[in-house]
Amino acid sequence: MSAPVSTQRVNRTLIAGLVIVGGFVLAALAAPLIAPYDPIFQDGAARIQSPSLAHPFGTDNFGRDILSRIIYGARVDLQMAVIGVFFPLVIGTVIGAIAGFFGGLIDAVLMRLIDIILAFPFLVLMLSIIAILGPGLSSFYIAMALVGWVSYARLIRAQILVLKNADYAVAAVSLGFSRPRVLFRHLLPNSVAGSLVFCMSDAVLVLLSGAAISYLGLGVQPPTAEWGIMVAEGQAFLSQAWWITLFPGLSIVLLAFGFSMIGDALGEAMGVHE
Amino acid sequence: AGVLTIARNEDSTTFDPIKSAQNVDNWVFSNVFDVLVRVDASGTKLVPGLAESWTISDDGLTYTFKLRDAKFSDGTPVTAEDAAFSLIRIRDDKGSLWGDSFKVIDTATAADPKTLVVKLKGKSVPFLSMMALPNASVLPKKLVEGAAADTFAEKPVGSGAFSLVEWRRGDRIILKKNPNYWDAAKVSLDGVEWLVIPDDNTRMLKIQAGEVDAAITVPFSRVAELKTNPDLKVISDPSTREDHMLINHEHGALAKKEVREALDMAIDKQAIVEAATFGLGEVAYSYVPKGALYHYADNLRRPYDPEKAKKMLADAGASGLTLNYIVNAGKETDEQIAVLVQQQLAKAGVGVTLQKVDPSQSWDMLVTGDYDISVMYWTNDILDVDQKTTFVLGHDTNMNYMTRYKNDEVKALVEAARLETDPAKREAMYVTLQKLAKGDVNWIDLYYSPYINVTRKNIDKFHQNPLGRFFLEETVKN
Amino acid sequence: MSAPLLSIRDLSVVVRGDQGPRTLLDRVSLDLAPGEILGLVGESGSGKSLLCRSLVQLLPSRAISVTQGEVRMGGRDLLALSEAQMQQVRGAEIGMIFQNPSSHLDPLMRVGDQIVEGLRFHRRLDRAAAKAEAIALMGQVGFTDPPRQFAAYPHEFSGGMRQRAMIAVALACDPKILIADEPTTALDVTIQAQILRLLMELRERRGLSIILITHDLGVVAQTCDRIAVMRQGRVVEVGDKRALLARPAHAYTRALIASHPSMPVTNECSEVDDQADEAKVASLPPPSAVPARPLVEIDDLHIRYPLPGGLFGRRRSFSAVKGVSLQIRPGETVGIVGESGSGKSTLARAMLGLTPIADGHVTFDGVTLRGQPRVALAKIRHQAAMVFQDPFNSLNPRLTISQTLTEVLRVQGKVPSAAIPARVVELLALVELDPELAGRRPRQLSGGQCQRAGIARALAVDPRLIVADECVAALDVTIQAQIVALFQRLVKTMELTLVFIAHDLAIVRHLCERVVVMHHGRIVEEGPCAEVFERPREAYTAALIAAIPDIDPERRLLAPPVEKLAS
Amino acid sequence: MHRYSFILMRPLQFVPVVFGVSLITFILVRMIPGDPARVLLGARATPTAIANIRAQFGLDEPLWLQYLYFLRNLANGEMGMSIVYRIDVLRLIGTRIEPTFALILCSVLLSILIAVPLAAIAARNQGRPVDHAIRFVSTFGIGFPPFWLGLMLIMLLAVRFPIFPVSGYGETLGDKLAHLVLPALTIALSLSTVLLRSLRAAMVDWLKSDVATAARARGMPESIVFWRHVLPNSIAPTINLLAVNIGWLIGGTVVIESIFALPGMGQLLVRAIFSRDYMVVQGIAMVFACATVLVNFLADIATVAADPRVKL
Ligand SMILES: Nc1ncnc2c1ncn2[C@@H]1O[C@H](COP(=O)(O)OP(=O)(O)OP(=O)(O)O)[C@@H](O)[C@H]1O
Ligand SMILES: Nc1ncnc2c1ncn2[C@@H]1O[C@H](COP(=O)(O)OP(=O)(O)OP(=O)(O)O)[C@@H](O)[C@H]1O
Ligand SMILES: [Mg+2]
Ligand SMILES: [Mg+2]
Ligand code: NI
Repeated sequence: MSAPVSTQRVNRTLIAGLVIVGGFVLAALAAPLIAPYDPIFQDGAARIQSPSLAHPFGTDNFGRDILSRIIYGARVDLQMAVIGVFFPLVIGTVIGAIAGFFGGLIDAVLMRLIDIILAFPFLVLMLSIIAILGPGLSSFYIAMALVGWVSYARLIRAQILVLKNADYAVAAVSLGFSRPRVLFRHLLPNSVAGSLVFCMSDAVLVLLSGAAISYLGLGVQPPTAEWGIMVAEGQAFLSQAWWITLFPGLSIVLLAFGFSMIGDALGEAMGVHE
Repeated sequence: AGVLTIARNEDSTTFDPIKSAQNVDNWVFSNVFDVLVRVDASGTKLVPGLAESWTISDDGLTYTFKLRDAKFSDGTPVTAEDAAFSLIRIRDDKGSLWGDSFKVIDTATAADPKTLVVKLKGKSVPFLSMMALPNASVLPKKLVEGAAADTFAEKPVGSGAFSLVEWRRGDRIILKKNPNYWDAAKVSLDGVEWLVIPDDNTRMLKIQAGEVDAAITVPFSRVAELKTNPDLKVISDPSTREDHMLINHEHGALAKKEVREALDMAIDKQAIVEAATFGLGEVAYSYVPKGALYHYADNLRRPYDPEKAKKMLADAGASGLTLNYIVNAGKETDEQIAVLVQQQLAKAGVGVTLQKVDPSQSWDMLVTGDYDISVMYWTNDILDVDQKTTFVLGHDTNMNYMTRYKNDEVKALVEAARLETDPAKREAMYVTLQKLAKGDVNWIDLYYSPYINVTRKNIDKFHQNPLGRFFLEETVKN
Repeated sequence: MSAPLLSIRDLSVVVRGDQGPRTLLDRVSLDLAPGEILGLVGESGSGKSLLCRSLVQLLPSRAISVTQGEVRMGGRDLLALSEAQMQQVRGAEIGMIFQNPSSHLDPLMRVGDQIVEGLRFHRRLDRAAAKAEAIALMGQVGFTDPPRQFAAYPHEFSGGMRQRAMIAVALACDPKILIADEPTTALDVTIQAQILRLLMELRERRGLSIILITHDLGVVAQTCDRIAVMRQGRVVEVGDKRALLARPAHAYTRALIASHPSMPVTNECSEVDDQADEAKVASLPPPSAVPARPLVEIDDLHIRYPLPGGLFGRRRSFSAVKGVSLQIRPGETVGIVGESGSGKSTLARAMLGLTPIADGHVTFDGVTLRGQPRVALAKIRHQAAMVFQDPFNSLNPRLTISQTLTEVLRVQGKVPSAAIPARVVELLALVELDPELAGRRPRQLSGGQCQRAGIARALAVDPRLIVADECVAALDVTIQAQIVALFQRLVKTMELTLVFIAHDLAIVRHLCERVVVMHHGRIVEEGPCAEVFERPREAYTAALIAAIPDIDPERRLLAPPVEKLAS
Repeated sequence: MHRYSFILMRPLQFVPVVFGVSLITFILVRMIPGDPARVLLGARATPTAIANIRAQFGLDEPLWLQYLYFLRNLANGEMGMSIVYRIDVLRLIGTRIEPTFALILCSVLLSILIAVPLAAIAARNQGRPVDHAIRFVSTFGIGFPPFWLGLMLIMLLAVRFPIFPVSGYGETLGDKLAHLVLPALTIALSLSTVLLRSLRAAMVDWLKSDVATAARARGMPESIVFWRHVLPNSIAPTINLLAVNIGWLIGGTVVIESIFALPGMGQLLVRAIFSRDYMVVQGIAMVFACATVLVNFLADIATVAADPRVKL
């Protein structure tokens, strides 16, 4: 109402973000239809070929088609971003809501736990969990969930602490609503906006953590096509075959860009800043 | 003249030779310490080190070493007392990782300041080769004895060509020429710096930028590119490294020799050499590496024939076989080979599930037999083939290198070869062993690969022998 | 009238938006004489603030621009000045004070420094001189200990003090004109009286011209010389205060005057058809005559809030309510008044079991909260409801009005679920909300509409007791009047017991039978409305009453400062 | 004065955090399959040699006893012996601590140097092309995998144009700084985008705020409005964000350390995890935990100092 210009911009940002992320989602869904080659097929005769008509993004050191690997990689990376954010979001929201709403001892204990996890070196946890469970996506998700919920819990808790004194929350209590009802139906829906916005940048963090893990050699199982591991493995050919790292790298950047745009637009629309 | 800077991918862990079993440490031990007997540059001969000469008693139980006039870097002379102390220490010290290997020593005594007498508990032909291990270096007794050992590990004093100036952990080891070295006249370099640069790319960029004189463990994928650089020299030295595929003989169909043979035929080693070593390696056909003593060049080479393999598997009742393949995480070539082998075995109708695990864990899985196949490598650290043979074929406590391979004829032969003093007879025995192992497919030999290092153009004589020792006392920086 | 100091001619302001340009100010013309106080009144959104902001070219958004007109001051057209020239005018010639001092003072800067800032920039004083000047100024605007308060931060002050600080900042550069944009709306009546008095004093002492924006006609009547009435971007009427109040020409002005709560009850604007209800009420026996058991009984109630800080676990606490006893009989309408922070809301919450009780008893319909908390709470939740001060924030922003009502009806379970939609419609009708609005969310409604929804929600409980906590404070006078009328009607038709909390005594006087005056957590006076207002026994009550700006300019706002008397 | 009283209280809260971290680390690293003795001995391991090593490092004791020993050592200010390096863990960490913290410090300073001016430019030109450009670039900057970015920087600024050294750490202060520029820049490029976005948003809000309007209304020029009123108010909320991000950086620098061959703790930590050097992992986890707690503590103090309203 007050700022027509910015509404338009919000819409444009949102659309751009949705187009990018939606494009990747489509590519992932339709991978078998649109990918020109089998992503794990190794063509011994076509190793390390620069981009050409036959291989628009070139081939890697096994002669695998990079375009096809990127398209199939979208499946894994989108899944990583979604699952890597979903569980922390859900766990963090519930814990944060409970801590903020009930306060007292529960809150104190949960806050100390949060302090501990925040102080705990992320890498020790990540590498230990991966070492315990073996490299692979599920270990990655578990590690992300164990650490990631903390940010959401803090966000939600802070929100709930403010909102539980809001008039409509007091009103809900005074109208005889049960505590779970007040918490989950009235307070939570009004406090998740910040978390939803944070989700988007968190998704980027998840992708980058995945890439870092790949760099340390504990990424997904070969020969799965995943962008992070493609960049990490392609490093060896950085100076002679730039295309092996460049295209998967750009895919991460572009997807991250899409997520941030959606996050920006959501943030602006809901009036929250990170 | 000048200081040679060498970039490598890992830091040393200690300067106490008995407390390490890693190449990163051994390669620096050889610069700082000296051993009684050395292996020559070709990796095939034992030559005098601190011991000018030695004699072996007829029963093969008493070794008498005559020490040369040498000094430690602090100027004190190297005595037979020091040598005896060092041998007893590596055998008995609580922190020693080599106690088992030196158990064969009964006594080591100084007959006079320059004469060391070692008595063995039993005959052992490989014993002399063991004296060349950098871990068995001669240390100054009075600086190492008792509680001083901890200090010594950080401020070592040796009789090698160089001595330690400073160890900046994680960053570099700074060595300077040891003026007290017995052959100091021959040493051209003023000093050596071993830099730690873990990332392969950075290490290569570092030498390309001219910030170091040499870089070791060059990834095979980089060789072609580095060769085009006129400022650099790419050096390929033969090594005793052999990569092989372990097979768990106790797992189902893998117990059958025909199945293992079929697997051997289903794997295209040449393709692996091309993809993983970029053609720099060579297809392997014996567990004794090329260039090592007693290597048998005419050993059986099964042809690559996936169709035949498929048929053999069917005949053995093992079609539709699925194998659990343990891959060492973080090792680029290992992962490449895994991916390739998976595709090759698929052609022979064998399914492969890759299971990537952290290398420290894969040891446990191999030991407990929780695997079907896995790729490992071995590099000899002594000249004699007995060590590897025992570990791989001799029914050692490690289940023949975790393969659970059992063949009593082979086992007896390994025992006999260890004690055989006649070189010709001994060689024949090892040839037989190589044939038998190949016949049984104890494992699948994959490839031999060289050490690849790179230096700036102005560096000469930067070489490793097949056991890995760098001859920096000969290196010249122009 | 002497030659005007400031003269606005045909000023038009337009905002460009999605649906094309919209005129916000339409050919406004006004004059301001030296030493004059001009009152600018009008409903919310009529363009009062915008007009003042355009004088100094501080328009709130880039989409808004002046399209025509001129603003003459000392021979220049202010609208034609460059940004650099304008900076010399702002502060130095035209000073501004704003409605909400808390958000206009820089929270990170010492109050004194904010005064010094203008002195140094406009008058080029050195630090020491500026500081001395600032301290003198702070004394002038009524700070008690300027040298110490110079170094204080805004949050360390009360609202009234902050407003004084704002005034000091504006006066720092000795402007000729002071624009005061609703300087007292957020404040207590008593504080409001002080600030208004301060403004008048300043005018006397400095010969300032002041433009005073407000939507309270009472404030204008007490302070201004002339009045301009704005509506929908136009000045609909300008004139001398007395003349305009006595003989309003424009219908809107008449409506404004009529809805002012300080108007005598007989002049009331409530609907004509209320007459019948009123007759009915009148025929009922007075409540005191029925020996009914009190619906709510409060006995020596204490409520304490923990304070943050406190080293090593020694918890300190603050007593918000200290020993209050009160009885409310069924069917009664009780007003609770008192300055801000006197504990009114706290008491209300305690009545409904929304706040832990430190000491004493609250009994609802015979059940004590501390004795049988479960029973009592269940009873309260079913028979009592609350209406909140802030119409927007007391409704869940995500739910539509009908969802909100439906949920209450469902949870309360008094109406069979099949009948719920019908009941929703009924409730909306009861509070006179257009059924079309049922599908909207709070943000899509006006304040008055939201407040009606809030009342409907309270009624959905079908309560015997409604506690309304400052439920009209945030609303326009005209809407205030409507809501009060609505309450009157509901009380009469539904046999409700009403506890009405306000710090605006005029409204309470209008609505309630009995009034309770609170101060610093205690009840200082209690009695029938007419009695208390006519013959207050306590000085505090008297001060409160005296501080109400009456719309009759002859009834001067002369009461001494309340704090000094009462504290 | 009173507002700072939390400084006395807060250290008490460190205790459960440090204790919790030590317990979790202890359990976690011991749950990792793999035996440090075997890792140490490598391919030539024999059962007797393994048993010998395990006894030497007390690994054959029951777990709870090992933890008690660990706590007892901790109480004496010791952290045990490294299995791989065979020296006291605290001494080992001491040799590696400086580069890591120097790197973090430089990265944070550099991020601030990049973020503040850019945010100021963007916010003061809100909606104009400069603003869009800065926002676009910063949104893009978030997605780069740091190891890739680092290598690109080396190739560009150390090999192609040899301005900075490729890798390593120096000896003199100037030398160290020169070596830290590229790694710090790599981190700063992503960290600064986070700060930039938050700062810009806050600045845009404060530029529109009543505080800014009031300052303008008293004739303050735009520059004073910005630097004296908008900037300080916008920085306060960013302090927390910065602290959280420093928390992530602590212990997250390993990839950068590895790329740039900085002899820091991150690399030591990863090697220790891979070689199951329990004591070293525990020691570093403790150091990192203390550092994180300290950073948060400092951030609290900074917040209180920056905003007179805040009470903790
Ligand atoms: N930034 C803006 N963008 C667009 N329209 C605006 C903006 N600010 C105010 N308006 C519009 O200008 C008109 C006049 O607003 P103004 O603030 O002057 O009202 P007011 O009379 O001061 O009201 P109040 O009593 O509520 O303060 C309103 O209709 C409002 O919607
Ligand atoms: N949650 C709380 N924690 C601490 N102190 C509080 C809390 N709520 C209210 N107070 C304090 O208790 C006192 C009484 O507050 P209360 O809200 O009851 O006043 P009020 O009379 O309703 O004022 P107003 O007219 O401003 O609404 C005030 O001094 C207030 O600062
Ligand atoms: Mg206004
Ligand atoms: Mg209140
Ligand atoms: Ni008082």
